Amino acid sequence: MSQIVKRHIPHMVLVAVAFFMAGDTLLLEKPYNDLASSGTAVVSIIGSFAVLLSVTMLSRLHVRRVQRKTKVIESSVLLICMWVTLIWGFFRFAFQGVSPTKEFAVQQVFNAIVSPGDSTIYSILAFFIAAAAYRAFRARSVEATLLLLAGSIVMLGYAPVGEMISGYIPSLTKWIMDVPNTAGNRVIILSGIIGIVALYVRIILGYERGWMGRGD
Amino acid sequence: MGAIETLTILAAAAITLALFSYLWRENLAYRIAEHAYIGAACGYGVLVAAESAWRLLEPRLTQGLTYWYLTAVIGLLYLAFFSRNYFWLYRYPTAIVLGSEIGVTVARSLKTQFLEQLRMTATITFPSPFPFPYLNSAILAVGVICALFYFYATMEHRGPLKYVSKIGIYFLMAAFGAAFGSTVMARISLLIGRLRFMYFTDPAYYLIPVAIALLIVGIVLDRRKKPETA
Amino acid sequence: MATETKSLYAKLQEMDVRYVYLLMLIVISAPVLKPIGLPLGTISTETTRLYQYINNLKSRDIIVMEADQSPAAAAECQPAMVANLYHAVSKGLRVLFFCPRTDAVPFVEDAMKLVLGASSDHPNYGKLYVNLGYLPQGEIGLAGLASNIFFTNRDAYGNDLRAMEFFKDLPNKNARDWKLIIYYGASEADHDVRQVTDPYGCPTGGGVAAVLVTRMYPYYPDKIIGFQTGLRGAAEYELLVKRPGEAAAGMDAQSLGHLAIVIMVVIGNIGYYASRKKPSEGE
Amino acid sequence: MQVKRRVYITNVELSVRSGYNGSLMMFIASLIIVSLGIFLTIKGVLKPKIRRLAGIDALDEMIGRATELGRPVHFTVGLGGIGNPQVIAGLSIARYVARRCAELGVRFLFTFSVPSVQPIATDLIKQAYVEAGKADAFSPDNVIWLSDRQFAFATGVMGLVLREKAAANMLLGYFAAESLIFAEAGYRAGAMQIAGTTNSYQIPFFIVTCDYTLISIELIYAGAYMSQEPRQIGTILGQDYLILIGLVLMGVGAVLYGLGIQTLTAWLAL
Repeated sequence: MSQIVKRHIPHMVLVAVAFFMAGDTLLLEKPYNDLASSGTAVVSIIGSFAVLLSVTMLSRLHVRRVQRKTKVIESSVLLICMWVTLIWGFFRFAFQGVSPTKEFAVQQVFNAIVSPGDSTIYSILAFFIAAAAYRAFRARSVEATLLLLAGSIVMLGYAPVGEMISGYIPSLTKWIMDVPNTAGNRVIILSGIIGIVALYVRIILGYERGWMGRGD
Repeated sequence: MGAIETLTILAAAAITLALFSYLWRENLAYRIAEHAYIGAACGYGVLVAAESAWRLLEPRLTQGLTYWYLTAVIGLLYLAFFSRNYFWLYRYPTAIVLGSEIGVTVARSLKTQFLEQLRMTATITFPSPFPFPYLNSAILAVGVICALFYFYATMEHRGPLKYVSKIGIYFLMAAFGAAFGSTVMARISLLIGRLRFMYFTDPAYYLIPVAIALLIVGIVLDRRKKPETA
Repeated sequence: MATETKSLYAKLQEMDVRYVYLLMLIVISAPVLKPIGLPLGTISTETTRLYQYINNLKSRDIIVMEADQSPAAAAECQPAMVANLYHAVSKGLRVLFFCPRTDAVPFVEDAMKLVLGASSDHPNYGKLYVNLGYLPQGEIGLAGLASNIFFTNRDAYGNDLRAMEFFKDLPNKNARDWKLIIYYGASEADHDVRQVTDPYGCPTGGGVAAVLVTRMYPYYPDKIIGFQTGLRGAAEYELLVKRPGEAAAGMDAQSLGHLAIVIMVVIGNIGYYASRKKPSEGE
Repeated sequence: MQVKRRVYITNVELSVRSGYNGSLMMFIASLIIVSLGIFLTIKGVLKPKIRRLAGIDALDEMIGRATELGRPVHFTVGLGGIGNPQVIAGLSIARYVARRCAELGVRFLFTFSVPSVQPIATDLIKQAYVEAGKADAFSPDNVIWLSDRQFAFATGVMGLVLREKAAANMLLGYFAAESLIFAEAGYRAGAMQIAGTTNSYQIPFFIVTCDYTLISIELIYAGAYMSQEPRQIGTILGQDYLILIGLVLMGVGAVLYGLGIQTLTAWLAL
């Protein structure tokens, strides 16, 4: 009995939902498509509840750190930044109907911390990529040499300086992008979808149980 | 410009510098900025998620479709995870989310990512200035076929097949090199954007010294502390 | 045993990455502070094709701009959006904006203010330009918009779409009326091809982060008619519409940065070969 | 304008979305083909031998090194939610790694970005500890949600890997621009690294910076490869049949197209 409720019914729910949504993409029947479009709304609503779990776990982790007096400053900064934003934004949204994306204080937090954080971490990549290129672009084998050559030519080809070095670099770049690059990317796309189909069949048939967590 | 805006820009500059300080080494200023960033991003993210879920739910509830409250009930099943005996209830929302993803992705991707890709490989001719467009199409088709064969898993790649998969991996590597090169461009553009902010934003130029001072304080504090155990 | 040259090569091999970081900072900062003004060179086919496509559209044709740039990616995509909008405005096209992510909303405002001088209070707003604002649920939202142009009912400022002149003379009220959808952002443009190009035949264009271009080529030129490659593509487009802006100014730093990396790669390889050959000769 | 094509299934009439006829057939066909692969393997008709995946074979070595150094193992599935196939593939590898870590007494740190991964991951890792007989060594604090915002997550991982001095850094799942941030942090922490994703424009960074890389499909079938169960191996056989179909369609299609016969290519666009 317990096995049925714990394992088999969730699995059947998964299979039913999967075929239902696949049918919506492929078929054109008005009432069916309308039902499926409500279905996607249901899924989005359900999915967003998982955040409760994670906020609880994250808060618990950092409250414990503060209690144990390890990394007190960092953890309290995190808790304050999270809960002040959350409580104020939620209060304004739930009781005064102000959308969090338009709420002044929440927007200031966004502009002062989140947005510069995003762009800084993104731009730190410029340093990392230079270091990775310097460290790892070595002509060790034919494969590595091809990687290195294609990378360097494309790099030069995209910057105005490439054309100043040699008139052939831009057209060589274009050829690399048009032919080997298209081929390589197409294969990654193709092989990805083939693997994914096989994985999904595995899930539908119930062999892959990673998504169910523990064994019982 | 109001005091709050100035303060915002000061905070933004401080966060930028503190996060950049990671490049030198992991330090207290970085850790504080990191935790502030994670905290604020979580708070903001949860608010946005809550709002968009409510925007989906609200119009249905105002129409009197009260059974839509069931979605909230199913969503709350995630919290059963904290229970010792009923933890398995979380599998129901998971099954619904995963199932819908499977259905949507597979059916759509089979067209765009499988059939259309096959067709375009077989037919493409380039709108480009190169001589021999058909030669390039042929090279492309050979490349795709060889590289796809590289992923054929249940057969040893021996004899002539070894060369096929070798050619395939060469094409893949050239593609990866191209991706690397073009990404370098992307990253440098972003850095340019960030440096512009640091150099040219209105109050930033006189606030930067303040931010640098904060950073130095952070580093000094960090130096005075004993190195942490792993 | 350890000669002077060998230790230099070995040093080059094991150089602290922080020197690389410092070099990059200097090389990129210098031209940002003091531009050199290198010429841009040949304009790529991808950008030209997009330009020509937009240039051949008739006045009042509809193009849709999908702003998906996060604050992080905006440095690359925003200049392209501004340049395209400028071109569309000068051609008298109708432009419909929407954003699949919340933090892209301000960038649409910025672009409209920069090009038109005003956003919702511009006299042609509602006639030629409509901003739908945030469209939730990503791909599913786009599918909804493509099948029914009144999907959201209201624009970003709460005005009723059905009352707007913009939508008066549309025959199909779906993506068949669109002439082009341009994606600005740093994730895959596959979903536009899936939801708009394949079902409705409206081609896709792009002003994408350069990371993404390799992913655009498998669909180019059939589904994606042309695109701008990051900041360089934007600079090219600025040149085509004769309106030099932010992107053109960034290309100097781009050039020096790339050159520095390539030189470092070359030095690294020389070091690698030199330090590898030495022991084998000794044996 | 919309051309409706009709499909008759007994007496139910269904209209297929225009342009999706090929997909419908391919959808049904791929289900049948993969099932065929499984059937043939379970019945023992074919005994497919899977090509070695160097990265997966090296997992034990990486965990062993972490044991010797007394430093933790870090594993992340990246940005994807539970609906993402790459995350599911990553989780089935995580289960194995967690069990080995529990057996050898190495700390196992797991990070993820989308909250829906939380219950599954915690449960899975707990179970792995139970299987290793070390149930009390499991701490839910080692399964860490950092943020669902891409770069906040990346900052968190970057800090964590360097602070904890991870000896092995395993990046198996869905990654976008933060791939290089993780790999670079792992390098600076002196970790051995393995990475895998199907995201074509992030693979180059993994190839350049990591010791082992699982490219695209290799990540997806790694779980089946490790399990060695015939029915899981069977799906690999099935997926190879799909590859074979792709190869044949492309090859024949290109030759026919070159000869001026466009029937097959037109049929693919159906």
